[in-house]
Amino acid sequence: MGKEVYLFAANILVWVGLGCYVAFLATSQKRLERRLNRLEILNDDN
Amino acid sequence: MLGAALAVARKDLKLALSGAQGLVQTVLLGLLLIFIMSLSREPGEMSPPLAAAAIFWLATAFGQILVFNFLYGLEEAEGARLGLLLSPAPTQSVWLGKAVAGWVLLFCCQLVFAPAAVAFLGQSVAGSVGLGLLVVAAVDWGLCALGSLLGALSVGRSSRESLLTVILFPLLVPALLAGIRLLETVISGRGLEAVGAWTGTVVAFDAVFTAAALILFPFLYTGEE
Amino acid sequence: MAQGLLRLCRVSRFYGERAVLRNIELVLAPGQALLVVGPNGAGKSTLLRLLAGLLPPSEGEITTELAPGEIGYLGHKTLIYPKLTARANLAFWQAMFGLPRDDAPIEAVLARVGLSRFADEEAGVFSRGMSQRLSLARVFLTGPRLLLLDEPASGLDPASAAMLRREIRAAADAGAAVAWVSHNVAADLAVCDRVVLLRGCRVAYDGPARDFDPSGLAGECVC
Amino acid sequence: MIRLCALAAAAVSILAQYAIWFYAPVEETMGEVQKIFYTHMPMAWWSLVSFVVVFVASILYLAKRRDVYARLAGAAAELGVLMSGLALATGMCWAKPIWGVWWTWDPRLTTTLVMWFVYAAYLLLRASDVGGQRKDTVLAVLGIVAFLDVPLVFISARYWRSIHPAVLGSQGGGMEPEMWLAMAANLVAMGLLWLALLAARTKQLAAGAAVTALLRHGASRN
Repeated sequence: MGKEVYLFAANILVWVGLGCYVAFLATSQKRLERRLNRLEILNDDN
Repeated sequence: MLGAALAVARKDLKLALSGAQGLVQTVLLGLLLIFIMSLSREPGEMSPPLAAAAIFWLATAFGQILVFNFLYGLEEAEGARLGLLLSPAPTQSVWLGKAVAGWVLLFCCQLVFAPAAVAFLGQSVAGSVGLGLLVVAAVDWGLCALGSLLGALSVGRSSRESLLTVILFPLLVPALLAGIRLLETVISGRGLEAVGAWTGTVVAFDAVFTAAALILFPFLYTGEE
Repeated sequence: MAQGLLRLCRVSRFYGERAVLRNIELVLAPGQALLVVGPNGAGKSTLLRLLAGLLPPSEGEITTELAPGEIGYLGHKTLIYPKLTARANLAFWQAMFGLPRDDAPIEAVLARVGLSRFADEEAGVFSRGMSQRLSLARVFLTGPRLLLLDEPASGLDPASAAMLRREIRAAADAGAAVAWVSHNVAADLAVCDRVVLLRGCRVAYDGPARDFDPSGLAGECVC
Repeated sequence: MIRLCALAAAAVSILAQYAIWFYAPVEETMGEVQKIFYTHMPMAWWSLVSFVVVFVASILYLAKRRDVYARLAGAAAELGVLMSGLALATGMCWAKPIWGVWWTWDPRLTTTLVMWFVYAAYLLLRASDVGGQRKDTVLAVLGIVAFLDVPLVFISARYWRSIHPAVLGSQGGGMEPEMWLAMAANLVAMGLLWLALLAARTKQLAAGAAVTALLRHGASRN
């Protein structure tokens, strides 16, 4: 025990970090879609 | 180009020294920094030369931000940037003029910082003063070359000084490390065997960012807001 | 169309999502004073900056036969260093434009705009009208072939404004091209040769000044 | 293309994880901890590649003025900051058990940290209104200047240490073939993931710009 913890920690850190970035991509994608939707509604009105 | 650069430098120096406001602020901030840092040593104790050199360059780095914000702020106050851009002189002459003016102003500030560092941090200079001046001048040029390039960032409506600091400081790391090490050598009067490598770093830094600024400055300094 | 000093070919300019100018076609000819009018936000100032080469067009092309330094620009801001004297201001621009260091032309332009008495005072103490005169002196000092003026008469007293109009006319008669943004259409119409009306980001009228009917503008243009 | 890349990245990642935990032999002197190397190394590598991409894309943007390069630089800078940050974090996880300290003045570590600072500032400027209309140009200039700084930082960091001799020995010496394989698998896995993320983010930024353009032309119709 002891030193393996660091190995686990490092591995988890990496995947959490990458996961956070993917989550960030997903939220900005959602925001983009919302913007696009609003735009389509606007265009339908015309 | 040199003529126009000289005109810019002369005008900026005249404005900086006559108003004196920009310079006084810089000097005061630097002195304050050196004083506060001096609190880290026990009474009667000497700061190590390395620490003194680091504090000196820290004060210089902060001073540089103020100097270049001031120099580029001059052109923004009444929109003179547009006039500079419409003149037939190449845009780079503005960079060069500001860099030279900043270099002189920074050097003036350091003339105050140096005795302050000696007094507050309990230093005694063992090495040659002439060599020290040479070192400081060479490192200053690198700082000013980059400072003058990135100072142009603060033009237009978004003049956020804190942003300039956050990008400029990490970029200056090589020059500051070299400056600290060389100055420590001068202060402690130690052998100069290690100096060769650091001198090379300073020269490389100066050369790289002078060349980069000459190429890149016209992209930064335009009529757009 | 005649070959002009400066030519805009289907030029558009956007700020982010907003269009300021669309498909502008314009030719500036030497010796012609052009008055640019239009409601607020029609893109007049942007047009002037495009002409000066201070802004790149988002779309389209600008061709010019002017060399660098042959454009005189007078904007909303005065381009003056308030901490320098009037004379030192002009001397700086003289050096920037690569002109020989000489006091005679400086004295001449100061006399021309009526500032000789104040030559050695700091420009920061000048009133708006005096600053604008000094600005005009800076423009004349470099002898531009193209003069771009962005509401030069704003904040001027009637006498200064009249002086300004006289000088602009004189510059055009001497062979320079002048483009001039103004809100005071009634007074300026008499001095210029040609009018461009900008409305809704486009050129709504481009023609001789005598055929231009400013009455339609009433209410939207005069501020 | 992005989907394919992501799928491949997932597949190779599983393989790479297997390699870390079961396939690669345990190193004698450092024990299990040495395996951090397999996650640390690809991060450091691909972050450096990201910074090269920022540099090249910035030059191309200034030369060609095509928005796609600005977006590519932005996406690459994000990945570079993320991955160099993770490289630093995993590096610290390595340093603590092996060297006994969280941080040490190693030229590579220092360079990575300084670069992290530089590009984090770059991202900060990207999110701000710096430069107004010229923002992309300003950022392209910064992208170039930042990369020019990399070798200088590395050299100065190395000299700095050479005067104060290092307290610590160098990293593990000879590597067994299984170790090489495990490392290659991790490198490829991260590379594929990197490519997928870069492409996805660039595409997303392009989509955002397209919506902006739509708004622009929509406004003209009204």
